[in-house]
Amino acid sequence: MAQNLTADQTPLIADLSQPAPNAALKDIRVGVVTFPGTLDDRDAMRAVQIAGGTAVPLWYADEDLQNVDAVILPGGFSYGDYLRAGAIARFAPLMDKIIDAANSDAALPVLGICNGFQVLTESHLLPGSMIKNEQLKFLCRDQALRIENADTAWTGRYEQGQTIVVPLKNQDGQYVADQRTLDELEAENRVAFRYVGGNPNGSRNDIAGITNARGNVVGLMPHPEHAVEPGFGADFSGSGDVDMRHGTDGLDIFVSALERLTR
Amino acid sequence: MSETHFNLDTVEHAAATPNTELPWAELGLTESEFDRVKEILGRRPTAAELAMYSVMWSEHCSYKSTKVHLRQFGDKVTEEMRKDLMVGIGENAGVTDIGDGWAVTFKIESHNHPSFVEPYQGAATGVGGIVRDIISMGARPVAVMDPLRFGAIDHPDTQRVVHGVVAGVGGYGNSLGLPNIGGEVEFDPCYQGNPLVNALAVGVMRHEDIRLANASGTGNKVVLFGARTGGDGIGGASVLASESFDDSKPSKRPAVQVGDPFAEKVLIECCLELFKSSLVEGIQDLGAAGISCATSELASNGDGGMRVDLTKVLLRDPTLTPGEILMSESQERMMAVVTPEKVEVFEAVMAKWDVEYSWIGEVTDTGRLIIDYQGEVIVDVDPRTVAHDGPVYERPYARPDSQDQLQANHFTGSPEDASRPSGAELRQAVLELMASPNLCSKDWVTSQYDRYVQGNTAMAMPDDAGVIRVDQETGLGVALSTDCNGRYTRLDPYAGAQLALAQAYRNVTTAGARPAAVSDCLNFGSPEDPDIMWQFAEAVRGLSDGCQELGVPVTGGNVSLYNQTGGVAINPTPVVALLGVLDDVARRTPSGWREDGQAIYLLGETADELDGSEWARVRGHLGGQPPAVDLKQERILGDMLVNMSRDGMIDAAHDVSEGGLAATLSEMALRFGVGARIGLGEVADRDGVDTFTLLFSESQGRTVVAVPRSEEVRFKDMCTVRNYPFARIGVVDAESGALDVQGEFSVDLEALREAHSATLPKYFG
Amino acid sequence: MARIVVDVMPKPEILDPQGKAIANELPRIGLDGFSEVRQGRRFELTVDGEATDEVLAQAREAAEKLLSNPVIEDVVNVSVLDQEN
Amino acid sequence: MARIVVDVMPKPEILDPQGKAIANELPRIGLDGFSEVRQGRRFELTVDGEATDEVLAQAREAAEKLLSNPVIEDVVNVSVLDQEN
Ligand SMILES: Nc1ncnc2c1ncn2[C@@H]1O[C@H](COP(=O)(O)OP(=O)(O)O)[C@@H](O)[C@H]1O
Ligand SMILES: [Mg+2]
Repeated sequence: MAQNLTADQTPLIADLSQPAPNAALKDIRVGVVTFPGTLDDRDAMRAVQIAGGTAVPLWYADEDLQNVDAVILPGGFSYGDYLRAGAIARFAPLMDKIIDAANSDAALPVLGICNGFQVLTESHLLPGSMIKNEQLKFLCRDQALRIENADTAWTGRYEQGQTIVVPLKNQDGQYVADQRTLDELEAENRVAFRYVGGNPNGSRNDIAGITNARGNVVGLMPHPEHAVEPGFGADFSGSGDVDMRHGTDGLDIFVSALERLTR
Repeated sequence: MSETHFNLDTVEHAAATPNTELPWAELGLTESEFDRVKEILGRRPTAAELAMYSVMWSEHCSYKSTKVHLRQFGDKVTEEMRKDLMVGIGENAGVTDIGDGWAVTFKIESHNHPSFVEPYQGAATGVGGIVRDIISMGARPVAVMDPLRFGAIDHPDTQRVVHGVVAGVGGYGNSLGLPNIGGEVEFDPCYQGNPLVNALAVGVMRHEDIRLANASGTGNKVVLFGARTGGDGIGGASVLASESFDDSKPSKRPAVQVGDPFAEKVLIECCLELFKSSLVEGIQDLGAAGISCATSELASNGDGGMRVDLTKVLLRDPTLTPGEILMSESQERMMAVVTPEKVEVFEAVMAKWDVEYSWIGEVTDTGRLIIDYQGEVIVDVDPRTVAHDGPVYERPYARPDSQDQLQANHFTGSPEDASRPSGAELRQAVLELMASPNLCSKDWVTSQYDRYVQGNTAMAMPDDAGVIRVDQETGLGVALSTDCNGRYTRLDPYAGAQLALAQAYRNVTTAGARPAAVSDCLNFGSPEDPDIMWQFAEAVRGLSDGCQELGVPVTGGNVSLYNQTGGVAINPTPVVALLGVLDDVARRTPSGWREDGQAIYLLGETADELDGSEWARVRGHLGGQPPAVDLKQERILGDMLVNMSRDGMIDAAHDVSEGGLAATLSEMALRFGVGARIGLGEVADRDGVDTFTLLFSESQGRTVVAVPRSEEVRFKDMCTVRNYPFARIGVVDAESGALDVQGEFSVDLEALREAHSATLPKYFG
Repeated sequence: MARIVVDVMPKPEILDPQGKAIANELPRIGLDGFSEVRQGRRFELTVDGEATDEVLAQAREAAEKLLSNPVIEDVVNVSVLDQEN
Repeated sequence: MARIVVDVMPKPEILDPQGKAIANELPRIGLDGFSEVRQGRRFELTVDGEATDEVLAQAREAAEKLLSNPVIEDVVNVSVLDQEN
């Protein structure tokens, strides 16, 4: 039996006909991991394609990273988030490979979005953890973020201090860490994204996303993959433009990694 | 478990012991129904057979009180309506052809009672159940919606229900990765003990992927997969205790079903993989009546019979009796028919997704459904008699005398209508209305739902319809709206049902979509009450006539009866879900204006129609006649809106419904936070009404649109050609930050938004 | 100061998806000694004074009324955890 | 058959939004005796045989590796709940 989810398994993803912004990016292979209960995997693959790269579906139970150049752990509710978000997914065989590759000299770029971020903290690739939102409810809204570190593998295309708007949607999104860790993150400029215009969930220091020291592993609670396509993105954008679902501020996250890898 | 645990009531034993007392009454059968079972079988039923007949012949599964009326949905289908209908009423969900080889299936269902008992789980499993219906058609589910109705907003119990239901809908739908693209929230004391939790799911597939629930092909294997079977939904101490042989007390059976959305998400992906590799011949979800329903329907729809060994069913609770196994409503289960040569591949898919399964039987050519347990035959029936030939009742119905009195009690001139605001007072009136529980922003609810997942949501709340892209290459997609105004239906069930249909039709066309199909969820009180039965009969007649008039078929739905507490029924609430098609979802029309200087037009005319209105509700009045509905006009309006959207003549459109023009203008301004200057004098003169009436009357057939300057000529031409009333009532004013009704009042958007959005957080935190 | 502990578990006959997910995972990380797992909640309530009978009665009431959902859960324990003088 | 209980609580220095919400709600239903509430998790692990030392060691490992996240939680108890012979 096929071990991988294939992109054509879903009737909803057709080939994207738009020409890629940069043809060289097409050769970059970005793996997107599916755990049982992952939800935004197809969306993350679509984002990679729209950014111009090649998306490679990866199945959690495999042990082969298929020579991908970068990995995305997408959002969702792996294993229902029943124990703690990301707690069970981190034991997947593929996670060992990803952890090794991320820590290797090659420094595989890894992006964890939402549940993927939670998997990264449970795996100790990133410090801290996520607890229930302050208001104890699932929250879905367009969220403004400030790019605090434009030097990571996933943020190179942004300007330092730039504001972007991407959808936020989660239940356990409150970032917590002990004071020493927080101080360290701040001192080392490892807070990559910060909530602006109101902290949606009580996260310490308004933290929306962080990076590891080398800048290859990034975790982000909001969903850049849902702000990549005009007509299906956020209602707002960081530049202040308003047009229904035309916000595509998240696209540069994916282009950043692809461009970094072509260098 | 020892083999002697149960006093197995076998078919042989039943034949030999005709006089055994059976708990048919406790199981909800009437004496004549029980006699009919005996007549069909030619003997008394076994305990297991009794369990099957009793659940399958229940109102919920057999539609015994409503069948005679629901027939009209089929009878009134014209050639035009049949054109795109691929699967109609009777299957798990109807299927509509939307072109390019794509098909869409959608259905709406109720989970009212369980959601009152345990709001979170009731709502969650409601979503889970309707999604399984969609999967069982062979489709990938792509969105959900949730029309909800609660008791009075300030009643002490409402908070419990609202919190639980909203968290449950979100908890389950969000975890499945299904965007929530719309619904309704209404508060009314009539729903205090009977909240309505309706759930809709929509799925898409290629034409060739349609699957049906039938068991064909002698020798094919029957498999049950997904969650294990527990005592869920059997309730209390089981009345099937008589099955139990030992003298230990029957174990507790949980009446409450607990949902496992993770299991269902895995089940969805697993089923889609089965479909993709064509591994199943027939498939059926397990919902109400569990295995009883799945086996009898599969067998009844197939060409032969079925033999099942109940001992093979994987159990969560090993103490279940065979009758209980047949009745259990454990969630997240599916049953499928697989050819022998595909068994191995089927098992590999199960292994990949870690889904438990057991082969429980096979398709036979006997025409009988035979169920074994521990080597003995405990069920031997003609499956049709269980699944399809249940009792049918022609319940008496009659228009209650009190209806005349109700209809004579008009708002205009009533004590509640003592003082009508005018001029500057209208500002406060608008703020009050927009802050009222039923017109306030539903953001507190909808922000708990994921509307982004899957990346195909082109429009969702707070716009008029949810819009989902189906084909990424062409932009082909669907729009959906669910609507009902139970107050209108209370005043006149025939007209009320048509008003619900008209509103859904208007919402979908306002979004720019061509109407294609209807699903409905008919929530009513007790069918044994002739007054209620009359409401039901009238509503079905109204809806079926209306669908014929508008040329859209009803493809499926659900009936929920006995929604009453202490003998008082809810307002009749026939929720209508309308599906429309957009050739390119990029053309959908948002409900708010954005561009400075665009002209604002009102389509349609306004009469003094305040009976049943939101204004009357805020004033505490319900009586009179609902607004007049003219479906011919609605059809013209809808057709114009679809064409205008396609040809780029309008940039924004929002229909006029509850709350009247006041609500429409307020919502359009708030959508993107852009103000407008409005002048109502001319229209008021044209229609012969005062400003108050123009703002708050709920006359039908109206929509407000924003027209780019360059399109005004074409726009007016189209209205003129179709002879549809239109009037220019204002202009978008981006600078002002206010809704300025000139010569009357002005309200800045800040204050309007504050009033509109504060209500739900105030009550619910 | 004293602390009272309240333990709440899903009723035995009620499906516990959480427990099920954990039970499935344990053998995968090499811990195969368990046949079933149920997940419930533990509350620790702090009182400023002593854990008197009255306080315990309050805790019991809290357990029934707020901390558990009697439709699907049982309060399996209300007791004094520790006491400081 | 035996059951082992594992109790996990949020670390004292970590904010506990659920506990806080409960602490706020208690006085509203007339229960004002408590100054703080913390919400944690209780797991009941069933073993088919006896609760041997080895089984307890497995439970302790499960508690540390899977049932708790050391960054935010403490395992406050692993013990035998009951034993049937
Ligand atoms: N329970 C709900 N779930 C999802 N969306 C909802 C719900 N209730 C209301 N909405 C959305 O909020 C918006 C306003 O609702 P409503 O006033 O009922 O719309 P309309 O009058 O156009 O039918 C719509 O987009 C509707 O779909
Ligand atoms: Mg509308």
